[in-house]
Formats: sequence, structure tokens, C-alpha cells
Amino acid sequence: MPLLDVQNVTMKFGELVANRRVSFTVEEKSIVGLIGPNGAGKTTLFNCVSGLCRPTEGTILFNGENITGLKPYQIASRGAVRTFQVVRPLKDMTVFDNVLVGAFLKCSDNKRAFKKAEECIELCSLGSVKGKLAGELSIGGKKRLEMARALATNPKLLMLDEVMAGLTSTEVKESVDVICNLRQSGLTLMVVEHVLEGIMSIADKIVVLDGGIKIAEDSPERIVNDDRVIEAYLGAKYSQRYKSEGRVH
Amino acid sequence: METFIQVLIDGMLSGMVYALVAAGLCLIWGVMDVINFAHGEYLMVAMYVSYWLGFLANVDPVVSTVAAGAFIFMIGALTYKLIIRFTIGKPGLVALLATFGLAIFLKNLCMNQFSPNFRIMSDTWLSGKTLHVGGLIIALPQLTAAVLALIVVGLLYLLVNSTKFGWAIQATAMDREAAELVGINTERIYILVFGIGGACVGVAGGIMPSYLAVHPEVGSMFGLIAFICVAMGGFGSIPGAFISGLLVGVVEALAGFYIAPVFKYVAVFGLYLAVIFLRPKGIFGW
Amino acid sequence: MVGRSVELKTFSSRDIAWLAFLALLVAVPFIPAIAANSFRLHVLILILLFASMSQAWNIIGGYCGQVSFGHSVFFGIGAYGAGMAVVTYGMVPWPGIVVGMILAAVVAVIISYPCFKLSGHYFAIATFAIVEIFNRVFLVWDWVGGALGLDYPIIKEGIGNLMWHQSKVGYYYIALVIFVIIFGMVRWLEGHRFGYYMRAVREGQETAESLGVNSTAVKLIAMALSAAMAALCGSFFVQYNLRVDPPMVMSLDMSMKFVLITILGGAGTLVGPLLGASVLIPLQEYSRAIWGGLGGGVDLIIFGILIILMVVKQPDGLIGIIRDVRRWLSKKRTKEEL
Amino acid sequence: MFYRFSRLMSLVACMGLLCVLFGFGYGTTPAMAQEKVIKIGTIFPLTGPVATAGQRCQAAVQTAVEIINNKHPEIKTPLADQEGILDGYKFVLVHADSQGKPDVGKAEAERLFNQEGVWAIIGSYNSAVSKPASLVAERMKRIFMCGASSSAALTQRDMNFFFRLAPTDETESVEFVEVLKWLNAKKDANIKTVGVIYENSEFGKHAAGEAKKASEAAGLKIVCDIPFSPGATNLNSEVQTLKNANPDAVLAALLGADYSLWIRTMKQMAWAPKIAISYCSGYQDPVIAKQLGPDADFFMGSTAYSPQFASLMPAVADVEKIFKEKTGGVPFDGDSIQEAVAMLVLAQAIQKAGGLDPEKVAETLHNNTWDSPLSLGGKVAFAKGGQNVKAHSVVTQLQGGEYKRIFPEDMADTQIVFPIKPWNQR
Repeated sequence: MPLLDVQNVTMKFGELVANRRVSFTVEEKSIVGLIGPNGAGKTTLFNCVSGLCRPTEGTILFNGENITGLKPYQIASRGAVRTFQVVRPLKDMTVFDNVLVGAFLKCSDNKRAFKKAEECIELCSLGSVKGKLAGELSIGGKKRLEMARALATNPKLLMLDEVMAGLTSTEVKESVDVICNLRQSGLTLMVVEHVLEGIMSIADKIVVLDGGIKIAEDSPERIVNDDRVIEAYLGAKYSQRYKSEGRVH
Repeated sequence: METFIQVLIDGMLSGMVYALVAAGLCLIWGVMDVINFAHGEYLMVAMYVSYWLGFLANVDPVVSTVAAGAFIFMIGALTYKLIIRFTIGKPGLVALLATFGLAIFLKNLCMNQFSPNFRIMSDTWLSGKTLHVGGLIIALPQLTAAVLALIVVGLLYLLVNSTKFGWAIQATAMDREAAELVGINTERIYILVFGIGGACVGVAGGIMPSYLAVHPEVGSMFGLIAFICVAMGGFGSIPGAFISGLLVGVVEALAGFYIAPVFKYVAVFGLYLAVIFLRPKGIFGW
Repeated sequence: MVGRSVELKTFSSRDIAWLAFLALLVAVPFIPAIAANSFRLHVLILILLFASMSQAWNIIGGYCGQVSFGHSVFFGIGAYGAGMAVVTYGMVPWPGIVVGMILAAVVAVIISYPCFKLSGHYFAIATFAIVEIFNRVFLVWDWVGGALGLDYPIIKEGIGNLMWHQSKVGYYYIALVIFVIIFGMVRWLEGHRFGYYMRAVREGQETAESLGVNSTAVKLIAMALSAAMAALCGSFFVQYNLRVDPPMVMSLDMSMKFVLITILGGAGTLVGPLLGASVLIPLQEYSRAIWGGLGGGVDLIIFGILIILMVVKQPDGLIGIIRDVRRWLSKKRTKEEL
Repeated sequence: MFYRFSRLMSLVACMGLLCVLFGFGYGTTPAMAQEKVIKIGTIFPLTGPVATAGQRCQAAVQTAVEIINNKHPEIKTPLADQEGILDGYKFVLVHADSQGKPDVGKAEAERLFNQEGVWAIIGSYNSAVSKPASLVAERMKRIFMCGASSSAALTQRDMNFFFRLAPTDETESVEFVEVLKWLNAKKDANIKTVGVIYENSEFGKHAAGEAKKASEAAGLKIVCDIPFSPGATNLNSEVQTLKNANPDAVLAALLGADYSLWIRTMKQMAWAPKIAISYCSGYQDPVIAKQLGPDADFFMGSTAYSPQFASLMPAVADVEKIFKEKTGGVPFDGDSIQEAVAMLVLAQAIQKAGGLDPEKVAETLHNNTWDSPLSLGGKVAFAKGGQNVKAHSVVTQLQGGEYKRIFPEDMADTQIVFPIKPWNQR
């Protein structure tokens, strides 16, 4: 049984269709990348899974349970936790308190929650700034904070929304390492990325969205050679030229 | 039936004045996201301006309403310069509390200077005159105030929606930094907006002494009703403020007559809650 | 960073300072300068009462970020609870206080459930409207005394009737108990899961929800708690003044006072309401005592100017000023060390 | 740097303020034992919605004290021709502001007694403030003189140290209904229905309650009962409701600005009852007649004093001269003069008791009948509970801007104009 099973999800905002009949699955202890060009409907899909939007049609199963239309906090407490693409730190609280809020989801007594928070802060290398106000962090720090906070909830499925966008390549590498470590510790991850560099090397499976429709779902090696994916990313004309010049690996 | 129409007319006339008071508040709120708690006190000061002009220089309120508008324009601009300027960008509550302090200050300053006595102007052009249309009675001072309100709100709407200055105001309201990038002097816009918002309530206050006694407490209730109108109409929407002002006047009159006079404000506040629960951003809000 | 510890918040060095302060408060009536001067004791009682009341508001307004101007309704319900127990039913006030607290919590949940769907100023103005509605309904409601209000008969003084005539020391200690209850509760909340959740909801509702926080429930519980505490303060207020009528307890002015004190001291901080109350209440009482008799409203003019100055100069409140000064001093020290 | 400095300065300012207020201890009573001084506190609503009345009442007490403390041989009131009382004791007033709020009034009463060391208190205009404030006095066994509060409940509490000069709304209501009966009998007025309109406050509610009780006892039918919120932006629905019910007589309890708005709204709606009688403040405010002009005419009300009563009270004219200096030319009204009487009677009682023992003075107040040239009828005497049983007010009618005495007949100076003239025939 897959951990997350998205079945025929359609999301409409009035006339605008953000997702049309998208289906895919996320197996336990795997890393699934969700990619696509701007406006492909990645974040909307994320919002549907995490409960911010209620899908117009379709069902979402998590751990075999139907979670369609549940409130975000209900989904989070079942173990599917997300981060935000546009970072949303709890500005007037310290980094530590931010993470602590996450930690309290599964550990109700202070001692255990504090311990959990410390762990997650170390894991995301925020130890040096844990007493700072979250609003005062750099953008990279805020992104890591998003992750640490989500991690602290002890999730089964961690959904990362573009945690690498806008980072330098060293920072990207750091993030990749963190993600790999997480998988090793038994976590399932779903990663939305706009940048392909990082995700391709670690993902077990890639789902590609374009114009709200799933156009491919496969292993990374095969995705990079998929015509439709290249077309979606580069446009038809360039993809032709790329192919003819044989520059696609 | 005749009574019903009479009540309706009375309600609409007072509603238009509410609308004028609310329009000024609405502009300030819409552009700066500031609730001006001293709005009712502006009205009171304007009434004093009009009263003293009448008392000392024998100017009729119909004329001195212009002067009152200009005076409150200056007070508004001054309020911005001295107080509001420091609260922009801070949590919305800060400006609200600062203007609450201003309201206490203005109310008691006027009491200190002009004594708490209420003052009536009885020999103005309009006072006590009525129009009889069939069986209906329309009070001329209220009618004049309502017409004036209609004109001023109309002008304000035109100013905001179809002049270059108005576009600058709208741009500033949407995004201050972006507006500055395209060369709008947003500081000046803020001053003018606060001034114009004040001028609206100044005009309303200027005409009112022809039918209402002037005293330091007179503005409080108007201010409260203006908040209701603005919030009911929707964030920064002048037509919204106008329609809800009218609505408030009519509901107040109908509830006052058909339910019980003590419940007229209960009905108004209840109406606000009902509207806002159905449309959390007000009638014209988005 | 000043005052932002990352240690376990269950007990800290600051609490020792608080306990010392409390010991001082307990000793206050034995200080001759205050014991002999009932006006000073009166001011102290008001400070404790309004600090407690503002702290009750602080739960929902400061920690949870829902700026309610409707708290005089709950204050009033508590006041009427005690008042009606004594005046209408001729009992001791205690059952009235309990009923008032429960009722206030229930009313708070009922009216705030729809209001929480509103944002920003819409919420604030909705709470204005609720105060006005309650005020006017209580004014015509004969069962609660209507516009006539409830006047206490002359009955025996003592803890049973929660009423003292000759000396104010009894009132002082009751106010102190209320102060300890409410401040202690908020202190406990600060280090507890619920306290973190409240602040998370204030800082970002969607973020909080994404971390598994049921924001609606958090807000409703905080509101109920806040309202019950407000009602407790209200019942003390009426026992202290021996009269209750709607303009006295259920007015916008009253609501504004709670908000003002908290903001002035520093919203969302434990010490804020106490700071605010110990500046604003003496200011109000003494300026009225000194200038009120002149009749020109001079005290209120000054009061107005001071509010403006305070709010404009330091929107974080007095706690912000203290923080600034400490930062300034530590900067100076490091400079000297260099 | 400057920014930081200014913040520091504001902190210093705050701390300084606190020190001044708490440390240097306002409220220690300066020793005045050597001088022969009797401190009297006043509590009136000097700010807030009824500040007008409160400030006049304060001025009235000041006037009375000035008369007592100084030699005024020209004034024909007791104690005017000598300096002070009890061989040179003089009165010193300590004023306090109740803001019209009961809790503030009570706190101020305590402060006046405990900190300022006043010997007695005069106040507090609002019945709602007088109640808790006088309880303070009663518990301390100190005298509380109440001039103008009209709620009948005040003197039904069996208090020993509370004295009230003004007639209660109960006696006024009975008198109003007497007027209606008298009109029915003498003028075939055919008054059968009554409407009451009142501000929904302690004052208005009490007055209306007594009005309804008295009317029903006299077999008059109450056709409308209209409370309204004081400080309203308009009274359209209120007057429309009145007009629709069309009562023959209206009994009204409105204060200040609301009263003038009521009159104007009735004019605007071209309706008036046959007769309208008002309780105290709104109607008898001397400013009303002046400012409303002919519109105020033909309305009636109870009046304890107006300048036109000078022929009944020859002493008043000279007292009023002093009063007018303090109010910028506004004469006494029925409320403020009661506060002056309160002060004068208290001084007489101290003089007669021969000392400053509050219990003895209170006993003296109860046991004697006092000369009071500033009261209608010229006498003051207190029943148990503290009500002035000699309190009279006459029912007057405004005619040509002057308060004309109409009822009772033996005090009347003018014929009543009945019914009220329609608005377009003035």
C-alpha cells in the first residue's frame, strides 16, 4: 500500500483549472520529486494534499485513510506535514520556539518536546541562531527553519515546497545531504522543485506536471530523456534543436 | 403607509449624513489602513467652527460649512504630520490607540475652552423650515445636509476614480513602495488623504448646527456609526460606505419606529454583524 | 537577546524576581505610609485589578493576537453575576461569581465563533458592535435591573459577603489573590504547549495549522479562558464599588481601558499589563485627584496627550522602552570594554 | 543616537512621574489645625455628558460658601451678615469630579474623607453617583448633603446622615398628575391619555416609573412609553412614535441637548401634545429658553427656581449676582440652587449644634425646621431618611421666554396657555 495515493484530483478556481485529474502515488520510505515549469500547478496540488484547498474532484488517501477535504491541522496530525514555498516564519518567536511549536504535536510534555526541537535544530544546522527571532534570519535560514519545524512534528510524510529555490549551490548541496539523511532515518519525502539540479540525484521517482496535467511519472533517469518533459521545460522549438544537437544525455 | 414613507425619508436623510461622515473615514482607512478614532471629534470641532462663525461673524452654517471643511482639512493634515506619520508600518492597533488619545484630547480641550454647555443656532436660514409634500414633511436643514452629502461624496468618488491625483491615491493604497518607485510622493498623498478625509467630516459638521445642538460629546455617536458604515461597506470602498450609511439610517429609523426607539442602535449594530457574518469583507469588500 | 531565553520555561530566574515582588506586595498593607492612607491603597487595588483584567485580555489579545474590544461584556457579566447574587437573590456573592465566570466563557465562545472568521479591523469593529448591543440590551432588561442598576444594601462585612467597609485591606488582599491567579495562570501558559500554540496562531494561522495546530480551537479556548478571568475581575469590581449598571461595566470606554493598558505595557508579555496598569492607573487617579476638581477636564487633556506620546514613541509599550535601555546600556558597556 | 536618547528620556520622564506621584505622596493632609477651617467636599460631574449641570452646581456651592464666609449685610439669608460661623470658623471647599460615573464618585468620596479630611460632602447631581457616594459617608458617620438628585429611592434607605433638598420624582409626578386633573376639572381639557418619553438612564427610568404609577392611579391611560438612548444622533423615531400614539399629555424626562433636540424634532414633525410637562434639568435649564426662542414656549415643567421667582424670594437677587460672576452670566436653575441651599442649611445646622460633631449636627438637621430664603416656601425640614419635606416646586410654563408660575393656584402668577399652540401659529 502506498503511503500517499492521489487519485484523479481536479482543482478549479472558478474557470481556471489548476489541476486536472492528477493521479500518482508515493511509496513508503521513498523520495518523490514533483517538478514542472512555473504555473504547472505544483503548489496547488500541494495545497490540496495538505488541506489548504479542498479539491473539486478526486480523492486523496494517506496511509489508506481518505483525507480529502480534511483541515490542514487534521492532516498534519495524521503525519503529513508540509513546508511553504514562500517562507512563513512565526516572526516574533525565536527559532527555537518556532521548532517547539512543531515538536508539541507529538510530544505533549515539555521535556520531550524540548529534546525533539533541539535535535531538529541541530539536524538543520540552526544551532547557532536558535535564540534569534525567526523574522531576523536570512532567507536560507528561514528555509531551513521551515524544514526543522516540519521535521519536529515527527511526520510520516514530509512535503517540501521548493526548499532549494534561491539558494547558492553549496547551500543546495547541504540541503540535499539533509534530505538524504532524512530518508535514511525512515522518512518519506515529497519534494516540489523548480530547480532540477538537486532533486534529480536523490529522487526515487519524479512526477512531472505541466498546465495542471500530469505528463510523466517515472524514475529520474528516464524522465530526463522524456520528450514531453523536455518540451514542457524548454518549449517545442528548443527541444528539437537540443535533440538534433544531441546534447541531451 | 404615509407614516412608513415618512419614516423612510427621515431615515434616508440622516443616512446620507452618516454616509458623508463615513466617506472621509473610509478614504483614510482605505489608503492607509488606519482607523481614525478621533473622527467623531473632528465632526464636533467642525460644528464648533460653524457655530462660532455664526455667533461671532453672523455667518450662516450653509456658508461656513466650507470654512469648517477647510479647517478640518488642516487639522487632518496636522494629525497626520504629528501623529499618524509615526504609526505607519506599525501594527494597526497603534494608530487606533493614538487616535483614541487624540479623541480624548480634542473632546476635553473643547470642553475646557468652550465649556460643556450645549449651544443651539436658532435663527439660521434653514432652521425649523420644512417642506410639505402631500402629507409628508421634509425638514429643510436635514434635506440640505443630505444634498450636500450627496454632492461631496460624489465629488470624492470622482476625485478618487477619475483624476490623476485619484489614481496616485489608489496606487499608494495598493502598494506604497511600488507607488514611490513610479515617482509618486506618497508622503504628500498621505497628508492630503488625511486632510480630505477630515474635510468630508468637516463639511458634515459645518452644516449640522442648523439642526443639532453643539456640545463636546456630540461627535461620539456619529463616530461610532461611521465605523460601522465603513466596515459594513467594505475596506476602502466609497460607494460601499455611502450605501451602508444610507442603510444604517433607514434601519435605524425603521427599527426605532416599528420595534422600539431604545433598540434603534441595537438594530444598527445587529445589522452590521449580520452583514459581516455573511460577507466577512463587507458589502463591497473583496 | 534580552529576555528571550531558549531554556526550559517551566522555571527561570525571572520567576524568583516575581516571587520576591509578590512578597513585597503581600507586605504592602503593613507599610505605614500606605496603610494610613486609604487613597494610596485604593490606587494599589485598582492597579492590581486592572493589571489582572488587562492580563486576562492579554491572553486572547496579546498572546493569541485577536484584538477584541468586547471584553467589557465579559467583565460586565461577571459583575452582574456577583451583583445579582447579592442584590436580587440576597445570597453571598460566591455562587454568582462562579456562575458569572461560566456564563462569560459560554457567551464568549458563542459570540466569538463567528467573529473569528473576520480579519483585522473587521474583527475589531465587530467587537465594538457587540459591546454596544450588550450595553443597550442590559439597559432595558428589567431582570438585571435595567438602567436603574443594582445597588448593594448595607450588609455585614467580611470574607463571606466579600465586602469591607472600614478598611480596604481586605479588598487589597482579594485583589492580590486575583492578581496571583491570573498572572500565575498566564505564566504557566507561557511555558506550556497551549501557550506556544497561542503565539503560533498569532504569528501565522496557516503556518500553525500546517504544524497540526487546530487554530479555531486554540482561539476559542483562549477566548473562553480570557472571558472567565475577565468575569472574575468584573465581580471584584462590583464588590468593590457596591453598585453596578451597564454604563459602568459594559461600555466601550471600559474595553478601551483594558486594551490601552496592555498595549501601553507591552502586549503578549507577562509583565506588560502590570507595567501598563502601574503607569496608567496612578496617572488617571492622581491627575483626577489633583486637577479634576478644577472642572476643566485638564486631567483628561493631559491623559490624552500622554496616550498619544506613549503609543507613537514606543509602539512596543513600556517593555519596549526597558528593552531599548538595556540594549543601549549593554552597547555602552561593550564600548567601554573595548 | 538622538532617537535612542529620546526613548531614554521618555523612560526617565515616566519614572520621574511615578516617583512624584507615589513617593512624594500626594494626599497627605497639610496640618491646618491652628486655623479655624471646616473642609467641605463637593462631588459633581465636571466632565462628561452632564458636565454643564455639574459645573453650575459646583458654582452654586461656591456662591453659598462665599456668602457664609464673608460679611454680606445686603444679602438676606441666614449667616450672610457675619463672617464665618461658630466664632470665626470658615468653610474651605475641596472639589472633585465624578465624571458622572458611580465608581469614580465613590472613589472620590473616600478620597475626600480620608485624604482631604473633609468634614462633609455635598453632591452629586446624578442619582446613580449619589447612591454609592452617600453610602461611603453613612458608613463613616459623616454627613452627605444632596441637592438635586431626584431619585426617590435615595431617601428610602433609612440613612441617618443623608439629606436631600430637592423634591423627589415621586412628589413631582404626583404634582404633574394633579395639574392634569386640575385642567380636566377647570378647563374641560379632556385629558385621557398620557405618553412618557425619557432618557434610558437611572434618572429617566425612575422618573418615568413614578410618572406611570401616578398617572395610572389617577385613571389616565398610558398610551406610549418611550425610553431612548441619551446622546442620540436624532430623535426621529422617538417623536414619530409619540406622534402616532398621539397622547393628550406628555410627561418627559430629558436632559440638556436631548431636550432641545426633542423640541426641534416635534416642530419639524409638526406635532405637539395638548400639554407637555418635564422633570427638572432639560426644561429648566436657563439656556434653553434663550436659545430655542419661541419654540420653547408653552411647554411646562417643575421648577424649583427661575429668575422670575424673584418676587417670591427677595433674597435671591443678590445671591444670584455672585453666582453669575462664576458662570459667565448664567442664572441659577432649579438644580443648582438646591446645592446652594444644601450648603447654607448645613452651615446653619453646624451653627445651631454649636460644634463639629457629625452625629449631633445630623440630629440637629433632623430636629429643626430651617429658614431658607432660597427655597420655594422658605423652609427646609427633613424627614427620617433625609428627604426635605418642605421641598416645593411649582409647575411653570414658558411664555415668551419666561418661566410663568401656573400651579398650584395659590402660587400662580399667570394663566395657563392650553393647549400648546400649534407650531405654525407662533
